[in-house]
Amino acid sequence: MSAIVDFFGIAVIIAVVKVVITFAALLGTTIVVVWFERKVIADMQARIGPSRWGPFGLFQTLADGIKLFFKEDFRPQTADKWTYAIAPVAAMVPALLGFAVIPVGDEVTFGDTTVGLVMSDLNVGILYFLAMGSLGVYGIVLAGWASGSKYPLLGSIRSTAQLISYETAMGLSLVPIALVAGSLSTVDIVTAQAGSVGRVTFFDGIPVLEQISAIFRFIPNWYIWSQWPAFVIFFIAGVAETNRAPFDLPEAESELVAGYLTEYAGIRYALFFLGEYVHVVVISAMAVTLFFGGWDGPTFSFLSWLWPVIWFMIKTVAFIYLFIWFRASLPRLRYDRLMWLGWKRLIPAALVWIMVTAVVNTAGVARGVRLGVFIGLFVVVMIFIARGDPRQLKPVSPQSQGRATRGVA
Amino acid sequence: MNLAQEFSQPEVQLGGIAPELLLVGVALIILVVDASFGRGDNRWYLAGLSALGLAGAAALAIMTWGDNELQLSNMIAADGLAAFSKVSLAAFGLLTVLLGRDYLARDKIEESEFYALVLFAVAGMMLMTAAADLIVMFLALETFSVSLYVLVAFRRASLASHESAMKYFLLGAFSSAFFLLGIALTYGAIGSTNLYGGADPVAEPGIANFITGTPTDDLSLLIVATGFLVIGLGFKIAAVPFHMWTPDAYQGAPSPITGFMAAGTKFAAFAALLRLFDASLFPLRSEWRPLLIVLAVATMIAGSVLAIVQEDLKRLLAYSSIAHAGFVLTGVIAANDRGVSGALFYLATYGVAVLGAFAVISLVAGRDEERVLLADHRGLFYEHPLLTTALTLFLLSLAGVPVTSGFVGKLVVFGAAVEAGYTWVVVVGVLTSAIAAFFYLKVMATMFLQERDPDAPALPVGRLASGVVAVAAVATIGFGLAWSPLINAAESATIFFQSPQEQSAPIPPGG
Amino acid sequence: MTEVAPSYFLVLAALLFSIGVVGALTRRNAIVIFMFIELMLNAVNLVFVTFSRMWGNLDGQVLVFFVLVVAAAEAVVGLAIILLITRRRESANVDDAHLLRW
Amino acid sequence: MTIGTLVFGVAFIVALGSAIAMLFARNAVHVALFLVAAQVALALTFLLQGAFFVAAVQIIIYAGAIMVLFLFVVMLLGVDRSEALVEPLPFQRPLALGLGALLAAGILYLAVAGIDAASTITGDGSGALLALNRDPGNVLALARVLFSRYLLPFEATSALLVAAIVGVMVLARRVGSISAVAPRISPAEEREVA
Amino acid sequence: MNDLPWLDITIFIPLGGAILLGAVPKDRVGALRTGALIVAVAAFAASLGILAGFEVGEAGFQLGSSLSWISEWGIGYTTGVDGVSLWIIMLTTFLMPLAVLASWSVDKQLKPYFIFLLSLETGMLGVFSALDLFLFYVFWEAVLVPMYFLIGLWGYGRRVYAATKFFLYTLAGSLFLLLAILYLYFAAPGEPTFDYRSLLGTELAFGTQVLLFLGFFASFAVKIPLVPLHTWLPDAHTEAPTAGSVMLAAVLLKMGAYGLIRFGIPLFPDAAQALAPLIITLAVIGIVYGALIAIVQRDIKRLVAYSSVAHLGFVVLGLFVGTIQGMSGGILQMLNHGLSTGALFLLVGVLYDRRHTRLIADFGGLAKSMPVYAGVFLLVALSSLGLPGLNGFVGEFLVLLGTYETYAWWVIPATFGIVLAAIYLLWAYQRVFHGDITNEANRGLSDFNVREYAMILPVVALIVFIGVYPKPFLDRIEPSAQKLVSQLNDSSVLPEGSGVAEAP
Repeated sequence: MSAIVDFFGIAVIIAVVKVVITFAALLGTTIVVVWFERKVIADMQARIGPSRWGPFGLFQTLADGIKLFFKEDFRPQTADKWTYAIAPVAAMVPALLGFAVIPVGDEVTFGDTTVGLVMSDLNVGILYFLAMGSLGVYGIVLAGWASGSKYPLLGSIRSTAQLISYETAMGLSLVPIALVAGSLSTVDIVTAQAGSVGRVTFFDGIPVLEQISAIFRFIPNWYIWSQWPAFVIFFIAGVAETNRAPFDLPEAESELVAGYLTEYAGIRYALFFLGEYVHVVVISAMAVTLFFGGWDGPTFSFLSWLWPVIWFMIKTVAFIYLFIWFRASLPRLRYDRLMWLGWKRLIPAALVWIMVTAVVNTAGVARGVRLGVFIGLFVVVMIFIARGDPRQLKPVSPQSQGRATRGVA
Repeated sequence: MNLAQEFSQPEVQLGGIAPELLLVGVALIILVVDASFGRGDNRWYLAGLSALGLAGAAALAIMTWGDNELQLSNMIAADGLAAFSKVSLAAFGLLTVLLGRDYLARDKIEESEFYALVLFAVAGMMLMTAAADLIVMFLALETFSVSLYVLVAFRRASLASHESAMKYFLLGAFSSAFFLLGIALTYGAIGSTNLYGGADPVAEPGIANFITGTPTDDLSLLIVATGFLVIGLGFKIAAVPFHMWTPDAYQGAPSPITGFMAAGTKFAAFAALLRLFDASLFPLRSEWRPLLIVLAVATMIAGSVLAIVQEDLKRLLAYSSIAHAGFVLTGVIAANDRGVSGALFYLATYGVAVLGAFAVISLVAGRDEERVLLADHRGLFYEHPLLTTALTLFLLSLAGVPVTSGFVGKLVVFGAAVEAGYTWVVVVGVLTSAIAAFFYLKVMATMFLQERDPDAPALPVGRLASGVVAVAAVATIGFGLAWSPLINAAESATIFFQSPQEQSAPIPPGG
Repeated sequence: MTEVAPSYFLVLAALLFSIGVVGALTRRNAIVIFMFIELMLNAVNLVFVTFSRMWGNLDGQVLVFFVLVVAAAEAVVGLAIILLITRRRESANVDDAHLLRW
Repeated sequence: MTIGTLVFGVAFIVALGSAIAMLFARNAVHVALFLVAAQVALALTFLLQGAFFVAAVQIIIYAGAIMVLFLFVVMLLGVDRSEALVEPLPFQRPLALGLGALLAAGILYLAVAGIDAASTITGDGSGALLALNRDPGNVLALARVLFSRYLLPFEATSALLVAAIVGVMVLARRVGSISAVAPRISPAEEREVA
Repeated sequence: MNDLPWLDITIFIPLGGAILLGAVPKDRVGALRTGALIVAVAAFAASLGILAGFEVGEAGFQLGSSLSWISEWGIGYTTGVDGVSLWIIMLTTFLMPLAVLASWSVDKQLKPYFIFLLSLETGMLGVFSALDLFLFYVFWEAVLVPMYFLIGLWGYGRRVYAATKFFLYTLAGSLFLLLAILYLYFAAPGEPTFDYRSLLGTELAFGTQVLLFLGFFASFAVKIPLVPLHTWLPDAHTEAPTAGSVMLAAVLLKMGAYGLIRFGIPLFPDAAQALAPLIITLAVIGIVYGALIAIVQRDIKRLVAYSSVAHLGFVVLGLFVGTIQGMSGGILQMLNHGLSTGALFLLVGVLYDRRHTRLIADFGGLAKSMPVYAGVFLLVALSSLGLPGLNGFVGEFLVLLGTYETYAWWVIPATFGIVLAAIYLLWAYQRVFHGDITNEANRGLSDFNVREYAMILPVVALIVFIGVYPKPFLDRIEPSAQKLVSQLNDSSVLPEGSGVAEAP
């Protein structure tokens, strides 16, 4: 053992241990999440849901997994052999890797070694997360193309366009966070959210607002308060990136059979399935980290290192619940509406919001001006977001079709 | 944590890039105006707006005349070279816009983006001429290249236009990669990409190049980098063997854009070449001169010889533009004041002449450019004596016959090369000029000495286009007779080029 | 940082660049040619990063950033042109683009 | 043999292998995939040399956006699933290979020679870069350089991008809908047909 | 009266007239013709001012003017006239009205025709009077364009081919001229200038001199034309319209010889001396070769064209033998050739107007239908072959005399050339004019009309006058010739030991 420690150094050993534990936990969580989703949806639809295997049907997912694992491997004749095989892995791995920069808790000290409860505190953490998100596209794109049949291809073309569009919005929505936190490191961002709203100096010196702001002293200083538009954009884009309802067009079963999944079965299908749920967990965890203070929460002296983890998990589960809730209640978007939302609403809104944040946080600009800009742009953004699609208001006549499509084409 | 507290803001002087800023601004205004107002039939105001913007940019460039400093963290040179180039480029842009207006109206092509892209391209070219850092040079190059890729494909009904855009694009991107490698190796050699080594050339004229700031004598990596930079810029100036894109791109592009490419791209790339070699790398001239000489000789010969067999007038002028790149290169090789000012003069007058020529060609070509073959110009003289005379004038200028500006340009660059001791290069230049005269003559012979095809449709001659032709013709003759103003202006562009000691001493042959 | 000497990185970059050149010259599909050009740009990026490490300044990394922007801009325009032509020709093969010959 | 060397070895093999595989892959999609692999491997080499920001951006922009765009176009076209490797110009391929080999040899030599030249100047600047990466951190240090010295190039990219966007808008517009000119065959094309 | 700058006025009258003609509507044929004639005559009248103002016995340049044009480059508008150029200028202005008269038969595109013709005159006059090398080059090239169009647009048969050939030959040559001028410009010490008189004393290494001389020579030899650079000439002369042929033969060919006299010899005397044997050889070859080829021609115009090659050989021979007789004879022979060959082309033009053919075989017995024409033709032919008492004799005799002093053996083939000239001219005369009328089409041909008389008589008069009384001409030529010969002979640097070209 010590020889190994000598060779690699203690840091490497700790890293390996962290990787193993995190991924094991993540996979375990995912399995639970699948069960969780079925249960919650069943509940919302006044059904019972899985109930045969284990307590509350908890082992149902495991059973499904075993079934899929032993199912006959199947590959269509027209499929592109290697790409077809790589695609599920390509879908799964980036999703898993994305979790590497998410801090699940504060530091833990063993003897003289201090270990942060994050796999890797990269100073480009947010960018890493985005990078993994953008690599996640490949799984779907390749799956659709490699299957060698129409519906999967259509699904993956849809998916490509969708993911590129919403990735942009997501990236832009994270810029204000980096601006206010002054760092791209997720740990720094969580640390910056410690304390309470009272520490936000924005209203200082403004007579009435300063008193009112005192009321918020007990509310944690999470970015959700000051950055909620960014959160809205981030979360919508996140849902779109996971290809889940209401953005599940790539696998829209009523239009494309099962989209890029049509030709997949058995263990390969399981990998896609798993990847999607891992993605859900990662997006939820990221939302928690960036906007809801991460592990931040009241701690107690008993097992003090564990409390942050528990807070983190609770918050994450809340978001997973939100995902499931969406799926249960929202109808699927039409494809042009999807593009419209992404390009004409989310991206402009995100851009405006970056400007707002930048102005508000610039030193040297008079506070009155900053406040004015803040309120003014806020109103603009609200009106902007609230406006519907103008094209819906007027009926499209055959003559004006050429003009009307110009905007999209 | 507030970033601004630890961050020293750079000093922002906008004087040097004011023309570019204005052009980009006008381009954006055009796009907004286009998007906001309906799509009327007669949208003269877009052309007017761009013309105003270009004129304004020229005015702003003239206002910086006499400045001689590096601005914006040494990224931009506000000097004579930049000012001269910007005024010339604005003039090219102006002619292109006016010509384009008639062209687009005739071919019924949607136009607003045309003007915006031309403005972007001019802005990019201007920035390239002013770039004092390789990365600025590269970004500027890409800005105008990207605009031109699209402009080449602007004849949307024509497959040939698209094909030429594709070839232009692929080879352009290919050459960019080489240029980038050159930048990377330069950075590796000297730790920076700045052409002036970050030094203030006005305060210390002796170190107005980036080599002297280098703490080493081993410049081998820099020399290699130079080679790659030459490849990259060689594509843009269409020097042999990097010329393959030129005929295709010139042939397929809309004629106004072809003229603009011939005039503007060449000017911008050569201005960069002059700044790079005759200023920054001047101390290394014995290393790069052989390279450029080989390039120049090959370019002159290949351009002239290949042009002879062309049947398509646009293609013919494309090869002729290759040959001209070789002629200008002799000025670069000379690497003296006269060479630099001569090259600038050459490029400015060549640009005007070639724009005029393509103006006539676009008029003769008719709708969808159906008549661009040499044979389509048979007996043109008897139908349109004035147009034909103008085209003859441009061709004579390109051939370098006295009393036209082209002659003066050749005289000056050849003279500079003789002065620098490269007479044999000039001998090649003279021989190839004679070869080149043959195909210009062929065109003239076709227009004057053959019978008009009775089936040829009548040419509607637009007012703006004929104005462009007239202006170009007057300029071609005018600068051929009284060239001192222009050449003096070009000479003021050489301030940045040499340290005072080198200016006084004659340069020994062979560097 | 790593103990691997910079020259190894430069060797890798050189090989990649050369492969890019060869590919761009030998392949016939426009999109594939373009991809090899992208490979060349990537190799240049590696050169920048390596020299940045050698000089101990960040200029090289900043330059990579600019290269990326340029690559993106070129990619959209280039792909649009290729798309345009391929939709009419039903082929992205460069040799099929033969209207222009000297 | 350390972790760094190991990672470099992997990156080297993957990058080079993918690049070579690109040369021989017939299918455009496969070429793209190999390119993605090479790019990811290159991102690793960036990381090894302390360029964290650039590594991340390399993956986001190149692998995540540009290459997806390539794939998108290949899929959208749906033609040329596999490229004919028959050479219309028989001499071109060996010529290109020879040229490439020459270039490779040249650059290789230079890379090694250049290293010597440069390392006599400053030695390995890794130390300075490490210090920068530690304080104030790679991203912050990069931002300072970018927004001070490279402010103008940074702003120039905006012009470049707008030009590209406008260009793509133009190119993407349908031929028939706006232009009254019906697509017709030009004289040059007619000759070609005949 | 005499303080007016007659030279510059003469140069620019035709150009001004051409511009004025541009304003005349193109269907006013009569106005165009008369206008052109008036302009040409006005130029001739102005040139008489030069003749009047010219001081006899003065070797230097006279009547010139000097203006700064592009001062930064040392380029000026400098003109002047001396014994060499005086008679060629006079010849030009004298022949131009006749050329206009010969153009009456031109029927298409009359306006551009006269514009080109008149601007051609300005170019030629400029060439002969420019004393600034840059200005000289500008005029030199400016001659090219109108001539190109005159041949190409209004010529006969293979006119496009002929015009292109003419243009390319001349341009290729003149580019070397430009190169040499540039080199000289930079090589000359002191303030850079293109001024001929300032450059005159420039000391150059022998090798450089040779190279520069060859540069000048390349251009001039094409124009003269010396064998083997003559191949453009028969085509251009044959296909050109009558006025074009006249101007080509009478004036344009002189530009080459004039260039040698004015620039080649004085600027590079050592090189000229060293290369003289070579050039003389070429000249003699030209004399014999031109004459031999002329004999076998079937086309009268082509025959005359080849005779030009032979005659210009005489001129060059005279210039380079290095004696005063040779030099004066050469210069006078330039004038003579201009008159006699010009007259021959005018005459052939008259014939062509009537019969639209130039083939000797198509004629025969013309003396019966056109007796006056036949007589004039004979006179001119005799002048051309150098019959004593006519102008040709004076020049050729002086040349042979001069040659005998220095290159005695070369007199033999040169004399042989004269004999051959007699053969081809008289044989052609015999075939065309003597005997019976073999072709019925020739029977009803009319003799000269008034216009044609006006056109041919002045030339005939001058031919006879020079033959009888050459003194006024030689008086004005000799001082300059003397100066030239001394320059050629008293060269300071000897060829030995400095054979390697050196960069400046």
